[in-house]
Amino acid sequence: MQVQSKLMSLVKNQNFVLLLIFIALNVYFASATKSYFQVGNYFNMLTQNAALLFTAAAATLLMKTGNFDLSTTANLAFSGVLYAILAGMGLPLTLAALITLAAGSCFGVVNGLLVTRYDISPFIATLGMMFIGGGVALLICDGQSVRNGLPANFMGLMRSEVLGLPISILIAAVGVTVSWIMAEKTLIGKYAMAIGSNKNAAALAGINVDRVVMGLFILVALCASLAGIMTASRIGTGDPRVAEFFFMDVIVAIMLGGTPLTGGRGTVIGTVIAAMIVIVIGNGLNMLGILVFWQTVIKGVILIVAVTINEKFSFEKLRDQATPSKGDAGAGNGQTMEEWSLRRGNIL
Amino acid sequence: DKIVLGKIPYTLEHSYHQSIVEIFADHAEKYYGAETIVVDGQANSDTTLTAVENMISQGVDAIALHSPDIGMTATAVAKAHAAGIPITTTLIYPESKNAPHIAPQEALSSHRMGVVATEQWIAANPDKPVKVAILDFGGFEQVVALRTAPFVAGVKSIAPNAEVVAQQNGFGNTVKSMEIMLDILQANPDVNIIFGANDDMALGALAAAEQLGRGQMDNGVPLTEVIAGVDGGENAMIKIFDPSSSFKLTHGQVRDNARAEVDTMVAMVRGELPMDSWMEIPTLSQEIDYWNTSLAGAQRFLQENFSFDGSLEELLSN
Amino acid sequence: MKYLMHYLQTDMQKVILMGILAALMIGLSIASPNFLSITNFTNVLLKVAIIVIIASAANLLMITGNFDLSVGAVLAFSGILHAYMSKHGVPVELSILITLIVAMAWGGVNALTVSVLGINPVIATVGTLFIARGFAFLIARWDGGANIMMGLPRDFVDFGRDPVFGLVPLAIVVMVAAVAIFIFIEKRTALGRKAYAIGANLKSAKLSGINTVGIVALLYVLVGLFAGLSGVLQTSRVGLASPTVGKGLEFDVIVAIILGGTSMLGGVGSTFGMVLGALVVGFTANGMVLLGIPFYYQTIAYGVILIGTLLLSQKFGTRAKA
Amino acid sequence: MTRTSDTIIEIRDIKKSFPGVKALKGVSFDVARGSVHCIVGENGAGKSTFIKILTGAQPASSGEIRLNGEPFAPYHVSDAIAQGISCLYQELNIVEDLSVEQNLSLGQEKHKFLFPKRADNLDKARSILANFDESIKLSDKVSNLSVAQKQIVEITRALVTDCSVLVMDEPTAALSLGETTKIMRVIERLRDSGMTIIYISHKLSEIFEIGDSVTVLRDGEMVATQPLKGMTQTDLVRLMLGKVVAEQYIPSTGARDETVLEVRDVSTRKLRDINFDLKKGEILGFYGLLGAGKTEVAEVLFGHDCRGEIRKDGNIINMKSERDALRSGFALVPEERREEGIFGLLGIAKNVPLMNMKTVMKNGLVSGKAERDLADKYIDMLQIAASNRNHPVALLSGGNQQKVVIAKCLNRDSDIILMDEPTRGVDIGAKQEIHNIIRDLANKGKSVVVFSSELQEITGLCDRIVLMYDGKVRETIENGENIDTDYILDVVAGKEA
Ligand SMILES: Nc1ncnc2c1ncn2[C@@H]1O[C@H](COP(=O)(O)OP(=O)(O)OP(=O)(O)O)[C@@H](O)[C@H]1O
Ligand SMILES: Nc1ncnc2c1ncn2[C@@H]1O[C@H](COP(=O)(O)OP(=O)(O)OP(=O)(O)O)[C@@H](O)[C@H]1O
Ligand SMILES: [Mg+2]
Ligand SMILES: [Mg+2]
Repeated sequence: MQVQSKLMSLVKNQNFVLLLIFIALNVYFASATKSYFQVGNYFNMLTQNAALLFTAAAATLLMKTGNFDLSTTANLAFSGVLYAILAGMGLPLTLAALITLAAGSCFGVVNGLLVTRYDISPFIATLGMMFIGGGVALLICDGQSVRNGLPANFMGLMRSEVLGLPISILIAAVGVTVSWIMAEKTLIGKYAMAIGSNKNAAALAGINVDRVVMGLFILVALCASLAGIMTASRIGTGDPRVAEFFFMDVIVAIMLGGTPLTGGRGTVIGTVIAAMIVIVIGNGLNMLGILVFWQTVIKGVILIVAVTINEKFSFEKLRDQATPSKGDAGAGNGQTMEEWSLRRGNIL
Repeated sequence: DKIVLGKIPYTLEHSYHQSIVEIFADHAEKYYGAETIVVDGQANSDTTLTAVENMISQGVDAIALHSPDIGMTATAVAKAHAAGIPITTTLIYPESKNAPHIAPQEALSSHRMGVVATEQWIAANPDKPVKVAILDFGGFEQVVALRTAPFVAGVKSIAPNAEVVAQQNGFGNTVKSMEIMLDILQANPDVNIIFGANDDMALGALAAAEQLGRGQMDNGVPLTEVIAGVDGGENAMIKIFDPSSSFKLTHGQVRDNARAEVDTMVAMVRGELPMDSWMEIPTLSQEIDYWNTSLAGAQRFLQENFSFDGSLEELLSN
Repeated sequence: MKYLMHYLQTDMQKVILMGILAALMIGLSIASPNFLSITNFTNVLLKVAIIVIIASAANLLMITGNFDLSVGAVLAFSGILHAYMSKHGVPVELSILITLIVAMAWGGVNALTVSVLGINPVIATVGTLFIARGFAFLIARWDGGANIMMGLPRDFVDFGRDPVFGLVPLAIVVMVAAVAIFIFIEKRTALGRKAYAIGANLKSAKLSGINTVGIVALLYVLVGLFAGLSGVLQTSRVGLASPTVGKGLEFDVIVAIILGGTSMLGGVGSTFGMVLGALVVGFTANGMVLLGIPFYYQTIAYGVILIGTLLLSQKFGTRAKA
Repeated sequence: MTRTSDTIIEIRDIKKSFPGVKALKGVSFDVARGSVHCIVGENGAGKSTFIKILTGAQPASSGEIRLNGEPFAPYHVSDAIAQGISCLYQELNIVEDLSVEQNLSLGQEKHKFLFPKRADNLDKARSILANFDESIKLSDKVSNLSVAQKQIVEITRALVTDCSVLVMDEPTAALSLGETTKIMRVIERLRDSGMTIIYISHKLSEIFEIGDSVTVLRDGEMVATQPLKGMTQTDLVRLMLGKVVAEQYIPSTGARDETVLEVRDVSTRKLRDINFDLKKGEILGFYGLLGAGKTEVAEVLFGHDCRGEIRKDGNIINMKSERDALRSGFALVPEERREEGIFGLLGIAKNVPLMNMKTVMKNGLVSGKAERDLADKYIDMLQIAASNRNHPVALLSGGNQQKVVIAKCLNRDSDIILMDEPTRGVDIGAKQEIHNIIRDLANKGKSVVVFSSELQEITGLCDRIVLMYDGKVRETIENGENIDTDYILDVVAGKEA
């Protein structure tokens, strides 16, 4: 009985569908090309996308509050360049990394201030920061990647291994786990959800909404900044044009993972599986030697199909649809006066 | 056993790179019976390195890399070498200088274009001081070293008082370049030499000039300005050999590059060349301009490099 | 006077935009001798035209609380398709017609996924973006290159370059028409009223018998159509169709719309504000190139204007603050 | 009853203005410790605004509050909570995506490094909840509850918090008699244990049942603060409105012999074999306790899926959506005005015509003049209190929002008007107006179905009353002079006749 109900709840879980899609893709690629299903390839995928995994996991918490960050790409580029500049100036790498993280977290502070203190919508605030940060990244290196005077161990971070595992994978695992614990085991996850679901209710329940949102913006900025450091150390240079679509990948992973833009719902696990789906598709299609333009088309199709399956045909949804419920469309469309004032141009 | 070659083009979004991949695969197949795997670097160092890593894990026999970044190139070369896989670079090489490099002699041709463009302008308009506008990719140092700086040097070697009045990022894109060139020409109507760091940008500059009623030559005699580009695709060639258009110069090399890459790689795979010592394999980036290149020469260039199967002359006549 | 006060109170954002615009005009005419000229204004309008044409439809779409990130890709796709057909013997007029129909079909895809199936617009339209962009590259490749330019018939470019009545470029005429149409829709038609209602409260709108699915779908199709039209206009004007055009256009469109005071959640906004937003962005970019400022400062300026305008309207706008 | 008569809260000259609106124009009164202090006033009088200021949800423009003699100016809700002031706000403030249990502790969890500790007051919560409605489980997701159940969860949340002052802004507006009575008992118990309660309601009977003293607000001004002892309902209404209203059942004047709607054996997941008729010119009332299925009936008539047969004017109609229902001649005033009724960002003038755009169209175009005229007509007819017709509806007080929803629905000019809780949160003056309107409609030959959990409303308004219990129609009775309310209460409570 117990087992059966456990099983049922697993099947009803939205993430289950995602997991099935993930497995199906793996099976397909493994059968279609011999170089896919290999430990080395999986290590590659994880190392290459470690930053995406932990940033998306952390950004899931932020998205649960109904906020999101478009400036992660800019932050990543800026941090990578800054880290390389500092390292090139002869600073010890740890110090360079710490300073970079501190500088990178400023993105979060500014985003957070704009959103909480000045009521600017997260879209505008972080889009603005995307432009500004991207410009600054190019500015501080004059548009040229930074590689002069880098110490010999500059790439040490991404080269080292612990217990036979590349350190980047460990960082990703730790980062994802921390976000998962925050989301599922601590009050932050609950508060984030409450804020996204009904900001007024959360505020009136005594939650310091601004502090939670601010904190999460900083957390995401720290992740993006660390992502920048890791990328710089991976490619061996501070490149201001790196990882152009990082922010898009992060948001796509989160949304595909079942967290809506308006927040209130979502799981870190879902995000991670969705991110893995995106990663696997990219890798598998390359392994199949598919022309990059066809890859783009296929990615688009898979995105739409996956999200449709996820939103429309997951078992949970099917059950919900059987019950004529009147509560579902309500979320996010409430119209208190406070919300009105927020919306009137501030939420953009 | 069949040799498997990995080719990572800079980005397949440009015809130059599409052609190089095509000729590369052809040549590998025809001369060595080798198979080619292509993964696009998408003009991004992160993606390009990922492609290198994946090729290593796929166990290709050799890699040809056109990287967007000098620092990343060193990393990629080190990674390939660590896995015992030979790798070649082109255009952008690592400062570590530890692998064969296919080096199109772009700087020479860029310089020469600067010289020819300036000479032509001054000959036709001796009283108008030379003002240069440049569209580049936004500060890539390799582009500076191989294209914009030598071009300007070429200009200055003829007109020492020439001045670069505007330099903007054209994003390698015709439409963006057109918009930006409109603004540049608005601010500096006296610009008379324009250099686009690839043909797409030069074509954008030409479109902008045309919209302003410029972009014209009188049977090859500069009236409004002289435009130069890089690559030498057919779109550019048509304009270059149109006596009334002001886009008149370009340079490029596809076939020899691709072949040199393949030959070098196979030689390394066969152990005929050491894989980890610096070697520059120069290829000529042929300069083509309206005044010094024959139509037949241009036709041949297109056929060799861009698998062009039409007739330039025919295209020009209608 | 009373009306003016009322306007100042409710439409602070537009007032601020007009202020910025005026400041830009004055500053630039002083800083750059070549700023104040008809050609320059035409240039700016031509550049802004593509954004405004698409944004006029996308603005009403956003007023319903939805948005479309695929416009840049649909624009590129349409340009390529039109060039491909024209080059291969389809008469230009017919080619334009077919292109516009196909562009509406792209809008239809979004309408289906977002409006009918209820998929989140971010994912759904990014999906369309990928597909349309991918096919744009593929068509160019099938044509044998990375873009299409050679072999285009004369009237292909004439369409984009011949000024209307020998005076005004076609793109500007289309822009003015699009703005006029959507101001009209917004102010005088039931469609406009209902779009606002859908954005203000979807559930109430449904219960009030408004065809929410149909209206949102229609707007998606219109956005597709306008993106296609822009693609045709742009390719014709440049005389070359490239699949790389319009990258990031979706952000330009959204920024113009949002600068103009439209809420991303829907319910408020105006076409007029969007036009102001687009002009501010257009003139800023123009001014910076005129002054020869490197492009990364332009990126920074873009961000500063965006955030700054909202901060200002936040500060001076009398808003019901909670 | 031990009551200390000292003052716990002193309010001095509180003012609050919003752009264009002076919501409070200087309110001063004292609240005695351990008493139930009621606040009454018309819609928009400023009651909720006052509460928000008291609890830190909004800052006052000026004025002073003293709590236990100390100056008290909460900056944030948590400040007020820390001082022992717990509040239940007027609009539902509950997080749909969390479970009942999570909602109950929201914001008040005890924790160690943000890891929540096991709540010790869970049993208390469970028993309070069970007292109201046993069907609500702590693990239920709130979005699956009905409006009334959500309200109960919120009340429970307020009750489990340890506090010395409990503020309740219209807690019973969504509730029916049974729950209301239970809440009255709980409030009495709390007061007896020494808690101070500030209570707002439009249901004056409640005020008299539990209140010790009352403050009357009118148009942002304090009219009076006085003990309730010795006051009559009429006195209070006069203070509130400056006039007297009395309500009693007046049968509609029409003939009521033509049947316009026949509902036969309609079932859904919740409803079982619903049967009733509706006559032309009739006001039919549906009465039942929380969750009896009234709203469900309204939804079925407004296009929801169901089995069974619905005949209008003798013809079977098959409705698949709200639009079908509207086309078939139904119109609905929904239960949840904020989420289902109004378009908060839009002005009154834009809200009113949305169900029937034809009324403002000329030659296929929207006419600004027609729109203004229409809005003015309804503002006048329903006495909507707003500074102008472009006033965004979200900024109106609750009762006025309700009037806008009704105006929108009336403008549809349907034959059959469904009204789910038409006067929830509406002050008694306005309620009277709405009832008059409904009666007018019936007299003009429209048929109105009123779904209400307020017995007074049903008996004061309807010609016939359908009594529901647990998804079934128990009985249909004629209204009249000597209708037996005790009997009705027995029926809807499920007692076997
Ligand atoms: N955020 C706000 N912005 C502008 N006006 C407001 C705001 N909040 C309230 N008002 C206005 O203040 C006045 C008082 O509103 P309040 O909600 O306090 O009334 P109320 O007495 O609680 O009425 P009801 O019985 O209908 O709930 C109303 O005119 C309302 O329109
Ligand atoms: N959104 C919902 N999801 C699941 N069940 C619901 C929902 N809304 C109502 N119910 C259930 O359906 C039943 C009938 O609800 P309905 O809303 O029709 O009752 P009602 O008589 O209108 O009472 P009230 O409005 O006072 O709750 C109730 O048992 C309720 O618990
Ligand atoms: Mg109130
Ligand atoms: Mg109900």
